[in-house]
Amino acid sequence: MRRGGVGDPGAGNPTTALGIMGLVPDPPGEVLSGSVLFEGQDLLQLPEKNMREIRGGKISMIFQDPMTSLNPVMTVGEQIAEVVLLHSRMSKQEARKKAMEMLEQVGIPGGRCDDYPHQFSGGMKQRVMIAIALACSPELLIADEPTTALDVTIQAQVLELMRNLKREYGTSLILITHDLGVVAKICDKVAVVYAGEIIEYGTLEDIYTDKRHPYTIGLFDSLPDIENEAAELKVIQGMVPDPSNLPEGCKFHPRCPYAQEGCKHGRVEPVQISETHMVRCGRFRSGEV
Amino acid sequence: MLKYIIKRLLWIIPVLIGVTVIVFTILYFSPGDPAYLALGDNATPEAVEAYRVEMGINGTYWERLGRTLLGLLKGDLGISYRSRTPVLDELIVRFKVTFNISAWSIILGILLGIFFGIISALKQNTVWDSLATGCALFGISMPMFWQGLMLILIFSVWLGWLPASGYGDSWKQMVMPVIALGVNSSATIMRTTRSSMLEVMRQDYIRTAKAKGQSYWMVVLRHALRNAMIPIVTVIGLQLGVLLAGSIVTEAIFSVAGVGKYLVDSLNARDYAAVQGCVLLIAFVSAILNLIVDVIYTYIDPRMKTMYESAKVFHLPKKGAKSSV
Amino acid sequence: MAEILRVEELTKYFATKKGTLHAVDGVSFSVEEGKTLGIVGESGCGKSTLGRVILHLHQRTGGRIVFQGKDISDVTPAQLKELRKDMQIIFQDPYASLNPRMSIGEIIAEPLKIYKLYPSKEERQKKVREIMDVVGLAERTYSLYPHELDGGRRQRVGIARALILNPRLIVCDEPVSALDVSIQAQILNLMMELQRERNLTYLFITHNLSVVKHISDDITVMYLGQMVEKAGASEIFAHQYHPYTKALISAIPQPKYNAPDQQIILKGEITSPINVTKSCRFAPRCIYAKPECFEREPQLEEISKDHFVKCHFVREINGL
Amino acid sequence: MKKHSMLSEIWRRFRKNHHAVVGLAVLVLFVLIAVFAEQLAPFGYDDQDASRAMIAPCMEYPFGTDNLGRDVLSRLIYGSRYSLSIGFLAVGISVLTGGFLGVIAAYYPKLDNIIMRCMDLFMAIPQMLLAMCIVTALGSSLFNLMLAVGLSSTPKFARVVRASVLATREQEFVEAARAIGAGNWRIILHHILPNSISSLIVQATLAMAGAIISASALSFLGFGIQAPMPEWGAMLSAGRKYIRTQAYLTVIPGLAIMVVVYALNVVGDGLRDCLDPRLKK
Repeated sequence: MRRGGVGDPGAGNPTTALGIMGLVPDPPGEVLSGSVLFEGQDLLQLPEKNMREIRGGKISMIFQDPMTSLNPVMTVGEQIAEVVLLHSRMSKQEARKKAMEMLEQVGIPGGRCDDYPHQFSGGMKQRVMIAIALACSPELLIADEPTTALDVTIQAQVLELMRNLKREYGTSLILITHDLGVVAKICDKVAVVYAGEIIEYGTLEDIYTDKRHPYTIGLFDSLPDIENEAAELKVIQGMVPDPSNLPEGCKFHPRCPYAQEGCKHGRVEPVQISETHMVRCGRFRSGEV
Repeated sequence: MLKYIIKRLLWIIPVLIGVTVIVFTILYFSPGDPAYLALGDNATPEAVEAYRVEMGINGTYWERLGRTLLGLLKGDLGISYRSRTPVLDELIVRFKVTFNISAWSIILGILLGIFFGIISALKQNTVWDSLATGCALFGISMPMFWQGLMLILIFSVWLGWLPASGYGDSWKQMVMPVIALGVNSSATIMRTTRSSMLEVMRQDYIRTAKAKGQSYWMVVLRHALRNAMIPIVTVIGLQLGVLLAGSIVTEAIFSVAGVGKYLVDSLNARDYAAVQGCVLLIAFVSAILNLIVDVIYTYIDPRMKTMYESAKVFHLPKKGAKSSV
Repeated sequence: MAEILRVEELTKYFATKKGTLHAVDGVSFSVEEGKTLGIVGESGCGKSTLGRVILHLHQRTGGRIVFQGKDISDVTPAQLKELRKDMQIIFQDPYASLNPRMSIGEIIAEPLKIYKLYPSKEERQKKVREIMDVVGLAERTYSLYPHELDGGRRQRVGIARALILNPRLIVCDEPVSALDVSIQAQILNLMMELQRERNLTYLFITHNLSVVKHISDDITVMYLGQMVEKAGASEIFAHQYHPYTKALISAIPQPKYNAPDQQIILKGEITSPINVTKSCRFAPRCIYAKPECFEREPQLEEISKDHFVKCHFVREINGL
Repeated sequence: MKKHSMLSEIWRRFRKNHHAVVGLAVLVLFVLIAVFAEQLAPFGYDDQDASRAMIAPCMEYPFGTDNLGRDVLSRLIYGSRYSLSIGFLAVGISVLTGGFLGVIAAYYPKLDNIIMRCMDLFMAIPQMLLAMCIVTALGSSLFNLMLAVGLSSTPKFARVVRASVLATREQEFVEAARAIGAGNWRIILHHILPNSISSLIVQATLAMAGAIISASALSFLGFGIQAPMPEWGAMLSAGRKYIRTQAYLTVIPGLAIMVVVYALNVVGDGLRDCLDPRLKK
């Protein structure tokens, strides 16, 4: 299963990912309530020690900025071998061999195992991150804007690589991005996040051909279309809200063209509009649309 | 790498020449004539001239400067006006003392500084942190000479545990000078360690290490500490110079016959050859120590190695030369 | 329509430790007044340097720049100052391009002070408020500082600063790539509106192909300091002839369900044009590369009307 | 009004740091003491009276009297003038000379190498040593001491300023200023200096602490201010002989130095925290 989380930066999706991994910086952040079920286990209830076994072993992560996500004073080989040693019974030599294998897998000559991160380009570093993430054949891979910092042609290479490896390793993927194009290329299901809430969730087809939430619609409309000419781009009015000062009621109502009095108060519950498609918008609850 | 070290060693030569010129010039224009100081005000002009020739301080500024530099190239630091013995011999004896004390001090400083720095950073905003940072602030605010006197007051005058002065008769004589010098450095090293650790712990690669499932202490030791060491090593390098200068004060307080005390006495006696020798020795030792620190750098930070191998020797690596592209 | 800017064989080399970096190497084009030329390329292709060389923010190494019919390749400092009234720039990073120690009003008014255009403070303030209104900045932001504004508003400040001298040409260096998707559209609309109202000419530098298509009349694709393809905006999206352009356009992920997957995945990495040899610079990554490509540098060739391509085998590859 | 809001913003952040505020209050207190020394001191700084020599601290002489019967409190009060003025003026000298050389080096690449290599030479001599040599050459007086301490840290400031100017010069807003036709001096004065000044202020505050310590150390070693001037380091040095019997003669002047230096360090740290652009959001 592949799921894409879409939303403007600050919409809260990277924090969700860190929450799953139990990596929310504390202080200032703390997960207040809720549960994260992974293979039937609630990760939030799991003691730190067990959580460590899951991290990097069963669930691993790729971060947005490959430039800063690798330790500058360790060779890439050491950094891949580290995760292998942590989650398997391999010896150091075996781990090193595995590290070289992983490098080859992501398209880097294994001989570069003893090089340091600063000797690689951005795209290569992201490949190394992927090698680290996949080294223990995890069941779930969380990728947080994995290609945002890369050039288009390099992005295409990395996405292709991720897609192939995912198939090969049978890994589920949660992809967090603001790029609707990347989602369309790689995901099966999509959750659109706004101000910390999933406001629309469904299959790729649901979201791309039958979008319902005004924010989702606005998001698609504000993209310049490569195939059609439009004189003026449609815009979502206003700004992304400050996460520490969210509006009451529907979080989107100050920017929503359809906002009514009822949107300003109370919690908006999600509405299931088809078997696979969920929307969190007051207009669907009242059966207006 | 070897090429880089050789280049740096060669660079020490012009530095020493430059330092000689600076110190020589400053001292040349100092008031007080060493010849009259040595022979008394009533000395005959002939005796003064003879003394000057003997000490090599006759002639014009340029002649004397030339002679000093030539001597330097031959490894001759001149003759002490007071004792009429070669300055170099005097210095070698005394340098051993100073080196001994300084070495113990920096070891003390590094151990205390790094240990408390790490504790303080990891326990940020706790009582331990406030306590450690508070102590460090006191440490850097205490004048070293006062600290030395307070040690004497407490440990010799009141408690009578340690001798107040001297060197070489017992290890007890070393304790207070080492503490006086070391505590000061440890305060500076502690502050740097703390801020560097805090900075490093915020980095993305620490998050990566945690995401691998690495335990907290392994993340700290394997990933954070080595990165945090980069600025710490710089500060330790700077502290070595500070320490050599600090020995001037401590040696004066504890009556240790080291380079520092020799320098102060020589300055007071207008024994300029000896002063010049001391300054040169200290500059030379600092340069060598800095080189060692820079070499250690490349082991900690592989980026530096790449830079050294391609960079021109005069480029100061620590400042991170920014290209204009 | 009158030509406002022409650039001939413009080059800019930087001396680096590793050798000479050919940041811009023999670029020629011309732009007509009131039009937008999009300059597209990936990091290190020299597109930002090109913009800065035209504005004399970098000294050029060779070539000619003709602006409003005058050769401005070599100018005295005084001439340059006059010239800058007519040529302005909008920067990529609205956080870094505004002095954090100056208020919005001061930032926008600075050009007026430098050119002593409105000596009285009242007039100057009036002018600043006028331009703030034009770019959609609220009155109250006048005395705020940059860090008190969000990215979109800061970029409006950057635009206001560029517009206040009434320039003819504006170099836009990735003006929307640091902004959120929903804010991007607001700024692009503003820029297009301003262009229509004031007959501005834009040199729009970006790596984002969908943005550039939206705003440009003509598009130039650059690779490692050289132009590899140049054509009208719709033409280039309809027919790409250069293998790099093909890959670049196919690499844009389409935000569409079941978009046909015909991506060309390039091999290798983007390098930097240091110590270049006489060859096609794209050859090491090109799927069609032949030995000849490594030996001889191709020339820019007009394949169809106003459509230029720099490739030895453009006809073979495209079956022309 | 606009500059005001910037300062008030800094003050608002500074105020949150209670240590720093206390440090600032202590500094202000010492400045007031120095200014009103004549009014505050119960005795003159050189009122010798053999009949009251070596009186331990008591009600009448809160800090006791020294071997010549001079009131230590009064001497401390007058002494604050020396320490503070040395700290302030010595750093002033190094900021001006170092700042000038640093800006020139950063802005004129041709001079950069020459200036910075010279600074390297001076840096090769430990600061304290250099200051001692300079004082020896010039002769010991208050002004010469300031000059020696100030000049000996010129290279450090030249480096700090150069690095900071170079870093600021690379920023896009400086390029933006050039694009609107601003000249070199306008860029330096309006764009670069205001943005590198904060690190300079922090450095200067911390350097002031260092200068006070260096100056008192020089006096302590006999290279600085001479008797009967009540410089704190010199007082300490004079009291040292009596450490076994009249410890207060060494403890008290040392404490005074430490309090001032501590306050400067705390204020410097506080300033760094509130001027740090990384904290700006």
